Amino acid sequence: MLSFLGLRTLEELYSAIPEALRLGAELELLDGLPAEGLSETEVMAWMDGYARANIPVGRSSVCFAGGGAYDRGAPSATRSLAQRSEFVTSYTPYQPEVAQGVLQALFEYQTTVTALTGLDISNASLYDGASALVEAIRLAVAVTGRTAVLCSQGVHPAWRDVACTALPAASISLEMLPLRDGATAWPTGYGDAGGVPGERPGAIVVSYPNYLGCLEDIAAARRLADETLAILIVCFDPVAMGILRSPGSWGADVAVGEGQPLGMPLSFGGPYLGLFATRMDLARKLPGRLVGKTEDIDGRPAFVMTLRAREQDIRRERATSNVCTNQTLMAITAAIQLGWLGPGGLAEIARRSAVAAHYCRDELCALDGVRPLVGAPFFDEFAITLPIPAQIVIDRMLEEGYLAGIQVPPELNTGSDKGLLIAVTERRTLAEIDGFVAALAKVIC
Amino acid sequence: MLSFLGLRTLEELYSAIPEALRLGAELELLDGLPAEGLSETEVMAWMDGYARANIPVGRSSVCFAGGGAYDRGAPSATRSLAQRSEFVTSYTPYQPEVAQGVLQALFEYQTTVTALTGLDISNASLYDGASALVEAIRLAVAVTGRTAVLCSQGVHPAWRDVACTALPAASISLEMLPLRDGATAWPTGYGDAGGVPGERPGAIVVSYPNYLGCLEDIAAARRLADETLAILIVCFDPVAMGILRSPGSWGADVAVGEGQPLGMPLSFGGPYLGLFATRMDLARKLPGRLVGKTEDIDGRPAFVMTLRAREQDIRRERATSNVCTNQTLMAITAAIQLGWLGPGGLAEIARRSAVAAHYCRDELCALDGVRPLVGAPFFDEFAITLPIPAQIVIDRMLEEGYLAGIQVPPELNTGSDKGLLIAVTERRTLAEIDGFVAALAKVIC
Amino acid sequence: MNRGSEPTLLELSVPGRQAWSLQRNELPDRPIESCIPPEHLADHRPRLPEVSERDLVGHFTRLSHRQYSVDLGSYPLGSCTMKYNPKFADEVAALRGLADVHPAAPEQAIQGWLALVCDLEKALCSLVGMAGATFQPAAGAAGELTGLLMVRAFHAAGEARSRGGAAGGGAAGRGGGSGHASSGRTKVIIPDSAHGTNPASVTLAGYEAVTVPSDTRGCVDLAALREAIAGDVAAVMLTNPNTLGLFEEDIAEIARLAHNRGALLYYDGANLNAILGMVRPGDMGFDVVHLNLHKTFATPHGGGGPGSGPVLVSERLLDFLPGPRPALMGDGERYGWMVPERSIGRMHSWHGNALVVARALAYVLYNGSAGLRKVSNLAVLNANWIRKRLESSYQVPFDRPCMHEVVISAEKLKSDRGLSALDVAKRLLEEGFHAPTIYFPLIVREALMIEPTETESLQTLQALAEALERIASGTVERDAKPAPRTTPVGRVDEARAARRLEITG
Amino acid sequence: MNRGSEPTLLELSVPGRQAWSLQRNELPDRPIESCIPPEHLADHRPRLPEVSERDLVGHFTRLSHRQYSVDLGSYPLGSCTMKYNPKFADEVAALRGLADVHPAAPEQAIQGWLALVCDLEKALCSLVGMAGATFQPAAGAAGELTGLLMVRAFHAAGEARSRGGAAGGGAAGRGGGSGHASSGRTKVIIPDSAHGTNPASVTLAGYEAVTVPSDTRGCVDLAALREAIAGDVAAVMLTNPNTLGLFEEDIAEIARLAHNRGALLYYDGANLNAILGMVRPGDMGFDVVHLNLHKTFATPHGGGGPGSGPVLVSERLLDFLPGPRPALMGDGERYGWMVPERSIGRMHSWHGNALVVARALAYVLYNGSAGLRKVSNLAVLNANWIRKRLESSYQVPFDRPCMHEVVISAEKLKSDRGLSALDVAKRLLEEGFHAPTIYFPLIVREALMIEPTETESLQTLQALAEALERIASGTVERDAKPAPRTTPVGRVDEARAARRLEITG
Ligand SMILES: Cc1ncc(COP(=O)(O)O)c(C=O)c1O
Ligand SMILES: Cc1ncc(COP(=O)(O)O)c(C=O)c1O
Repeated sequence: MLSFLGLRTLEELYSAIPEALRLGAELELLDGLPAEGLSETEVMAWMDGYARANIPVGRSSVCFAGGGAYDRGAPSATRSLAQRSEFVTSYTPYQPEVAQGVLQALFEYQTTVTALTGLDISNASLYDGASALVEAIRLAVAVTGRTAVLCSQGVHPAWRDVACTALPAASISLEMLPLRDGATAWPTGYGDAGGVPGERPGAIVVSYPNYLGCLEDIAAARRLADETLAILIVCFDPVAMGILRSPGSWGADVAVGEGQPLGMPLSFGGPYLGLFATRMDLARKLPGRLVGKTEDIDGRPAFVMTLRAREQDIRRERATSNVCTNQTLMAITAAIQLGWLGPGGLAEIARRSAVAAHYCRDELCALDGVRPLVGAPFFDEFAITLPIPAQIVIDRMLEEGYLAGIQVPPELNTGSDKGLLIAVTERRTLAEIDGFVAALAKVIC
Repeated sequence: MLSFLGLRTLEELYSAIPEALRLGAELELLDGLPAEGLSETEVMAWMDGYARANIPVGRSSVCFAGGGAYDRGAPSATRSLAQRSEFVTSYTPYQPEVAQGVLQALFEYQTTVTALTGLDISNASLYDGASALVEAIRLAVAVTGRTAVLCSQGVHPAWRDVACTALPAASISLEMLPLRDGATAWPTGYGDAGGVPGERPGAIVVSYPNYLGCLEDIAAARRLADETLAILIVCFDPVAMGILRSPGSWGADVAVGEGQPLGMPLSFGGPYLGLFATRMDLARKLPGRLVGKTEDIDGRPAFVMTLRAREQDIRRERATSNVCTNQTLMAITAAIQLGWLGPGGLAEIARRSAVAAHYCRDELCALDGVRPLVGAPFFDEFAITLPIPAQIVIDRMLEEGYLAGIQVPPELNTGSDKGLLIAVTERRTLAEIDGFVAALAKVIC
Repeated sequence: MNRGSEPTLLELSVPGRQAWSLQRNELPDRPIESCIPPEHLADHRPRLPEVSERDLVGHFTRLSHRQYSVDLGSYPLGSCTMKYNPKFADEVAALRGLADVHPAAPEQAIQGWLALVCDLEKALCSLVGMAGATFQPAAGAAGELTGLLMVRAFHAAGEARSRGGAAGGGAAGRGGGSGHASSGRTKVIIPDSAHGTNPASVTLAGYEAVTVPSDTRGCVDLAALREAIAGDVAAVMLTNPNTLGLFEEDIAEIARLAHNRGALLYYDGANLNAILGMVRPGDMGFDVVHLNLHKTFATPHGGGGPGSGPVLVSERLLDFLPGPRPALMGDGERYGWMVPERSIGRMHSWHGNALVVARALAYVLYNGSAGLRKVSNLAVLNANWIRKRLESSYQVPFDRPCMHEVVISAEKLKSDRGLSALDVAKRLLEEGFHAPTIYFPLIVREALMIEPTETESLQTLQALAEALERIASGTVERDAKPAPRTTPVGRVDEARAARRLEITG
Repeated sequence: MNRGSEPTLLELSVPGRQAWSLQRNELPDRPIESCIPPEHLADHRPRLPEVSERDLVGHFTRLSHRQYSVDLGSYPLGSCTMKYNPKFADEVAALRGLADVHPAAPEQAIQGWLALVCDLEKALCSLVGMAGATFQPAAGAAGELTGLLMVRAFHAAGEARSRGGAAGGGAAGRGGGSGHASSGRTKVIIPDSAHGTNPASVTLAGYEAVTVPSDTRGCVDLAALREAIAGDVAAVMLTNPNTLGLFEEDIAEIARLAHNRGALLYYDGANLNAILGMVRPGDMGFDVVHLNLHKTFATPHGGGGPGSGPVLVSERLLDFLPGPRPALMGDGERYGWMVPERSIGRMHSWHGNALVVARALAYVLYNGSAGLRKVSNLAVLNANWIRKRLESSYQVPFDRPCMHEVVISAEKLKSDRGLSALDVAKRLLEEGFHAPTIYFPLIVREALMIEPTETESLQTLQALAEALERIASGTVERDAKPAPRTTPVGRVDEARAARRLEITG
């Protein structure tokens, strides 16, 4: 091939690179890694070394941690279908004629997300819950022209953190509304004495359930949005939608969520799946990819990315979102998983999780020194107050074989470090919960 | 659906079954198994219980056992391709127009087997090494019309056992030729004073390498076959073919082998892969499926099962083999694995195995009380004599983290139980071999 | 599916290209000639493909797109039970604690495997009404031979006993070449509808196959059977439901006839999918049963294997089972190997297709006894639906409810419109379905044998029926290109393949 | 691939059908209303499909047969680096010790993960010449925004410092809304060939995007850049090689210009596949680099993600990295989390697309530094081979060796024969290849951007070139049905999709 190019060495291909910049010596990438690399066997052994230095959930630590990442099941059917190499090794479906597989799967994904949210239109995925929230706020600002955001403190702390990192540069400001006994204290009359001061918000953000697992009064949030003509953004848990009212039914304008519980392993936090749905009249402001159904030249049904004019590659600096690569494979996974569950399965895992969580909280709160952190009704996650710092309990419980939960951020617990957030999914059995309660009783005394 | 059939209950579908025979009560299949079965999660947990009651090779026991089943590597590429559901969930390719995938893969498999064996024609797989041997003997008997078989005792004991189970019913008799210092003692002049008496054999069977790992004098076997006009059957190890002379080059008429080392896990003995190749002039006597290349109606290359008239579904009671379902998926696996290895990779794993085995034997035989069982040259497996019974050593070595090998059958060791058969594959590292030798030194004293 | 064509891997091969890589093993290098005498070393390397991993993956992925499969659609191939197999079985077979176990590992390393096999033995014995099993046979045909060799050993031992000779032990078990001569039983009766492996296995077991015809009901002709059965018959070999998908209603009478004459009754379990939990071969009077785990117990068929053909036997044949077999040891706590006293010997290099056995157990656990019954009920329901639906467009030779499969005939279509069973099959491929089994059983002209299985939905059955009806209303035009025309390749020239044998390349 | 069409899963849905099964959990049952106040309970279930597992598997398997992919063939989509990815990376991502780890587990449970991330950070820093990295961004675009926010925080802190104000701490880090006002730097310069995410990210970071044109060599017009660069420029954002596949030879001068004016140099690493081990962005003068692990570091693209867009920075930006980030603790034995002093904050719900990060590390280990250099060398070689080969049938706008990709033009084909870039692309689909990127970069008319990648063989390149040549020698006939005609669907009506928005169903 070199001779075809009239060259003698591969080096000559790089003649455009100034001599001075070119690397002379071999780079040292990692201790113990030879320059010529490792064989597959050695790579697997090396990577297995990391894997064995972790304590995964399962036999070695029964998972009671949630906080936005849940130990839910996925059947082998979901895994094996989502692993098909046609899905795994294709690019964004720019050529619809050879990408009907991915496109139709995304179309079906969009359909399930609208069903879960009770809204009209879903995009083809965003990175994660946090990025979905950020995009929702951008949309609200673009629609309302107002840059102030009222955000419930019950929204996932990390999502709020991401919003506070990403948005101020675009002159968007966030104001946090505190929780009272687990639910947002909504100002009743906007601009009134009892309400929040100043600028009218472009967006109101609330989580359902919220970070403490509690069920917020979304109707109140809707009323406030109506009063202020703000966009109401509801952060939702897709599994809860098996039994809870949908954001759409509560009047949300935008619903965002974390899709991980729909068939993705915990994965140390990623790849996850940002869920995003909104009203049809906001379609042209939708961030991210959108797949539409159309026809091919012979009139057969066909799918294609549509409303592309919104996107960064066309609108460039005038785009309201920069998303390009999203989480397509996770969206396909979710579509498969929801197909496996169906309405009945989703309702059943939601129901079981709720029942198990309530059982668990009752048992825990029967222990000396343990009590509920807040009184609001909850779905399948709840916070308790411990007699000793939560982190100590978490550490000790790990030795007992349990991932006990997550410390409630002191900002949500009047500065205390003794709050523990516990999630109970449909996978937890009576024996596991009873074992957990017994172990916790042991470590707190 | 029932009403379409004019029925009211599913039971009515079974009206043809005499009442008296019908089952009344629910069957008890297994303790603890509810009649309505288990969920996928529970099934996996139940099956995992068995898995955890085993000690697999790998970290928990470094494998030095062989005896026809080898701890060789397979890359993830082989695994992932062989798991594609189109291969996994299709039937025998009766409809070639929709089975070109399996058919072409089998055609390529046949091609690799002929390359390894140096013979002209391979079938599309048999069950395992033993069944391949049985079919080879049947072929020899059918070709020669003679039912006596001379079989080297160096042939795998289990294969010989299968032959002795399956063949006498068809009036085929086997005579075993003993080993002398690891190699078959071939009678020199047939019917002479020094030779075997009586009936001329229809087949002569020898293994290369043989069960003790030794390299037999195939030329001598060929000479005896020529003298007696017998069919020479050589049992071969496919990996050894990376560097050793092929059965075909030694003049074998039929070559049979165990294909497990070509990408199949140890699998507690199955599914494995029976390799079978022979001369072109014996094609019409070939047992099992055969794929041929042809054309479709438009002249495009196409593959199809051919010479079907040999098979049981057409020839019925006159068929010389009853094989129907074979080990197609394993044959495809082998074709993929050999594609991954290529000639260079196969030669390299053969070379490495041989070098490692010779190093290992030298180190072991430097230990007090350990010596080679036989003196013949060997490939990558060898037998040693221990100062104590092999089974004791095997048991103790397991506790040290090694699968030490297999006890040499006393019939091959003048009745002694102190012979240990050890295989060293390309996967074994210097550290593992040195560890193995040190552990063995410990357990024998 | 992928049209066009795909070169072979050898055609893609380029000298020097390589996919493989091996770990460093740190062993001191040493010339191979110092290990192996030069006369044993090959002077050239085998002609294998040289490709990159990328080319390898591309090649086999493209090949997979030229292959129909159950996961792609309905596969109503009669007698083959091409049902959908739950995916978790793949994960079971991949468990390292099962897959990475050496078959010759000492007993303490394989307690899980031994327990697994014993558990499946127990469950299957309960399901078919037998007393014990061997899992060595790697497929149905191997099971048949194994079962027949046990029949043989049984008769030989009986003969030896009745002659007061030294019964038991290896000699009788092995059923040596002269076994049937001494027992005087030289024949095995099979119906004319039998699967080809049955007569072939009978011959391999050293017996003469005697065929009895079917009667107008599609069942064994009792009169003919009565005539055929005599003191020289070692066994009667049946499948029930038979290969016409019909239940042999006279099975009790057949059993009586056989047993009265000292013959054993052999059950080819390929059709067990029809009767799980409804009726048991043991209760019908069978003495030996082989099962095709790859049919009824949901191992995907792998393009033609691996299978597993365990043989289950009644009490009186227990002693003849192949060995070694796993068993709970005397202490009741530990599993080990044992060899039955009069074992016929080994039928596999190791212990059979163990991973298939594991899959089958997982399937049993998933379904439970009630679930398995439901499997059969739905399989039978689906077949009857198809039968009823196609009554008007095809001929249904036997006018009675079928079991899990139905044989229809294109005989009239052929005479009326020139459409043979083959034409129907090839056109069905165009419609996106796999074809039924055709020209089998041999006793029905232009036979199309349809086994929808329980995993296909009514919608799929409807689509299948519509396709078959559409085809039935067509004709074969003389000059038109024959079907199929939309498949990866068109009608394949099978004659040319046999004429110009090209079997490598 | 599969022609015909496939109903949606909802269309296959039948009320009451079910695939799911759940383990028994033995919990005492309890009405849901006793847990959750009724006003929160939905009065109907979401409209999800109701299908059997068999139907589910059939559906998605058939869909997969309607999808082209790298594993099926060449995918020369420019700017996307659609290389073949070694399969073991899938097994890495499936390791339970990696996949089943909760992101909020305490440090003692995640030592492996923390070490893994730190190790990849080290390797990548060495490879691009940077001092530290964040792995939070989930894709390239997220990396861009992250990098620009750091640029912003850096300038704000510098400004604060230079004004003697209280630098450091969250305030500066967060680069609040008024950040650039205070720093006086309001602009980011990008070339007109930039990828669309670049200007979009610039706007989202609160900057004004200033575009500089390319010169006749296809590189940044230095004169124009000189003019544009002033004290109000926060950064110059480039990719090198640029999106024309050409190396910006004046990069040192560009860096000097930027740095002299106090601006930072941002590197869009989407094209890193060209220069691994040959030249480092850090050595070219870049201050911030984002990488697309899903391009260069061989994560299969998943139909459009997940990706991973780590941002690597030089020493002086280290303090602004998002937090928390993994680090080896003081004792040198244990890993933990730390938040950089002036961190901009979080950019992901957790720690980024961790499993993609693991894949990337496995890829680095597999190749080593020499192997990675070879990757680039072959990528560049392949692109140049294609460039040279197609010189005569297409136009190559810039007559100089390219790097890992080449932009050709169908402009002449269009005027001579009526073949647009789109026509060429669609015809290539018929030939069994994926199409190149078309109409990008925007500055080349009828652009076809071909990135063959290092994993395609000469044979594949030849076949691709032949197909392109065949196409170039054709013409568009007015009335003929437009290409592609052999794909699962024909030319798709994109306008209709936008006109009659149907986005669920
Ligand atoms: C009725 C019947 N008997 C026996 C067999 C043989 O089984 P196998 O193919 O597993 O050898 C089959 C399957 O092909 C069959 O359908
Ligand atoms: C040059 C260039 N920059 C940035 C991006 C954006 O990366 P991502 O799609 O991961 O967000 C891409 C990829 O699409 C690209 O090609």
